[in-house]
Amino acid sequence: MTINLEQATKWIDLFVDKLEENRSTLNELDTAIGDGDHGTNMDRGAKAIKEALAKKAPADVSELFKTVAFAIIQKVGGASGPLYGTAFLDMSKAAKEETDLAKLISIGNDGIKRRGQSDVNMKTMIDVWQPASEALASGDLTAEKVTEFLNNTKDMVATKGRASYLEEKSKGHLDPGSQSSAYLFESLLTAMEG
Amino acid sequence: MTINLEQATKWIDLFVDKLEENRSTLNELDTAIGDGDHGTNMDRGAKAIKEALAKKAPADVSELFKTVAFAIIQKVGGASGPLYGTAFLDMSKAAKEETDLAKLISIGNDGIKRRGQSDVNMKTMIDVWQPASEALASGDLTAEKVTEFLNNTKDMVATKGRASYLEEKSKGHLDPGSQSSAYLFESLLTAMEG
Amino acid sequence: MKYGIVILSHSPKIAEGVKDLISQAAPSISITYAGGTDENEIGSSLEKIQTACEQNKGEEILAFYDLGSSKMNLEMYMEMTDLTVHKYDVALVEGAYTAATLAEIEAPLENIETSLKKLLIK
Amino acid sequence: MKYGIVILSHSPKIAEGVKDLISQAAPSISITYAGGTDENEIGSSLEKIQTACEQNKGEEILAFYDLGSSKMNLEMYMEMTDLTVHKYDVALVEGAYTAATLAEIEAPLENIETSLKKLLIK
Ligand SMILES: Nc1ncnc2c1ncn2[C@@H]1O[C@H](COP(=O)(O)OP(=O)(O)O)[C@@H](O)[C@H]1O
Ligand SMILES: Nc1ncnc2c1ncn2[C@@H]1O[C@H](COP(=O)(O)OP(=O)(O)O)[C@@H](O)[C@H]1O
Ligand SMILES: [Mg+2]
Ligand SMILES: [Mg+2]
Ligand SMILES: [Mg+2]
Ligand SMILES: [Mg+2]
Repeated sequence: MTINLEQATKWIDLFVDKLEENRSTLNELDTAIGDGDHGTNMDRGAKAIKEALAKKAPADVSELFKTVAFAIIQKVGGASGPLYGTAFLDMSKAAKEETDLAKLISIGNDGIKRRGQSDVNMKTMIDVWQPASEALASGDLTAEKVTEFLNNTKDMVATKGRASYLEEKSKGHLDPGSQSSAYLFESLLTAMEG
Repeated sequence: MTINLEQATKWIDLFVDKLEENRSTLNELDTAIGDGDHGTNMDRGAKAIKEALAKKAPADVSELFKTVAFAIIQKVGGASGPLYGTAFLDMSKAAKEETDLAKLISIGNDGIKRRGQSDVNMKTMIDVWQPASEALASGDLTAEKVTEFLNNTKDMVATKGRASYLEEKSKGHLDPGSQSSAYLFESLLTAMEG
Repeated sequence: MKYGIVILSHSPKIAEGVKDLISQAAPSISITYAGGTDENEIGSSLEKIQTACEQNKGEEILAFYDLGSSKMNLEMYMEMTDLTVHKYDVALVEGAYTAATLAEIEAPLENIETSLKKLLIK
Repeated sequence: MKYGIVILSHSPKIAEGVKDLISQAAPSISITYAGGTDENEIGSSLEKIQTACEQNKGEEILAFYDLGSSKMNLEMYMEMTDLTVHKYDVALVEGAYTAATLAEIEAPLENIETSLKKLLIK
């Protein structure tokens, strides 16, 4: 499955809306096992993306991703800034040649892993990105699966990010970055549907 | 040799004068291997001692040492504060029963070692206090010896205090706290002479 | 509250900044600080340490410091006070953050200290 | 000047305070800092990191940070810049103090790094 500018634009628009709507949910999740700002951070990013896209409509998918990356990098202010930022920057570079959605997401996932020096099972957004990327590759990503990936983070013990300071006690809570990533993939599914 | 209130008062007066006179010398020594404030710190202590003694004349040696200790502890602001402060506080406690000068100095020296978790050969004031205390015990402390103890710190490698960050490079400089301690013992010798 | 946190730094700004930083992860923990000399210059002040410990609302205090003279003043204070003060020879910012995070979820002292052991550098 | 020092902290006050503290021991070293978000809240800012590195007068930069996201932003910057930036996974305050003290006496990088190894905690 390939992604075009229209789909990608819709994807980002939906994601931005979800971030704005769920600001307090994300903050609450981050209060339990972090510093309580993931919603505020992503909301700041969302507003910056909107503003940047309103200023200049991107000519192609690569440019769109670059605009998203820069807005996030500049405005988010938390760990999720360089993480989502690197994902979109790497996807932007790849999108110059590549249009396959699963490949692009996989490249974004690799970017997060590089930036965060992290991998699956560390109770981070990787635990949504990586299985979502794999499901996209095999053509069977669904909203239910995204929710499942997200819910899997609940029983994990964090070994990266702020939640890792809590060690065993990080169990029993959803990872906030996985929740925002779930919004990202839910938005993607909706955008690709039609 | 015992010390009485008159001698002890003279000792402290002379020490305070020397600290005020040599403020910039001490700062310069501390600039080479520390943060450049040992003169300023001790000068602040000196002024606080003067003020406290002017406010209330101590009734005995123990009270005098306590006044000195509190002034130093409250006003010095650097490592030398708790170090000299502990020395004088411990000497104050001991002076309630003890009048032997060598014993008192030895108790002060132990106080510095406890507070600084330090010992001889670490390029600290201990390298003046300890040999001075020993020489007092054997009755042969002289101004020349004090200078010798001080000069011995020059070739030492610091393993305590800020100078220890310089490791090998701390060699070739006098230890500032040993210089102020040299003033202390020179003042003591003068006070005990007459 | 079982544990309160006291931050000691030679710099008033560092002390206050550490409080700001760790408060985010531990909004319900009592965090007090002593930064700089009485004149708010770089240095340390026994009086400020005393005030910070006395004003802290924790039943026991977990204390973090930057350099040697803060440590010595803290130890001097510990010899003088009846309060229970635990002193940690760990990285100031990182140690205080770790302890605050764990104290916030009411982790037992044993767990807090196990985590702090990895940050021992002094 | 061979080495300059850059301090990255989530807190603007910590960043500035570390500069104050280490400047005393290293008055001739260029020390710049990036503290907090663009709005000076707790967080980190790639733009501030960039400015701090660009304004630093050292030929090479020794960089110190507090928590994960400062590190990630720093690494992101390192991928983008032509400047030589050395990043140290050590205690922020104590590491920066150690490096500043040694840089002040023009110690070679090898010596500075040997001393910093003892402060590795990240
Ligand atoms: N090293 C890492 N690798 C991957 N993801 C990470 C890493 N560190 C943090 N995260 C993700 O970032 C989220 C937190 O983001 P946010 O709250 O905005 O940043 P901060 O922790 O700086 O306040 C976490 O829930 C987690 O999903
Ligand atoms: N652990 C220690 N034990 C004994 N003496 C010490 C110790 N640390 C520092 N000193 C002494 O203190 C002196 C420095 O005092 P000062 O400059 O006033 O304090 P600071 O180092 O906090 O600026 C050193 O020259 C040394 O003699
Ligand atoms: Mg957060
Ligand atoms: Mg944050
Ligand atoms: Mg000094
Ligand atoms: Mg000092």
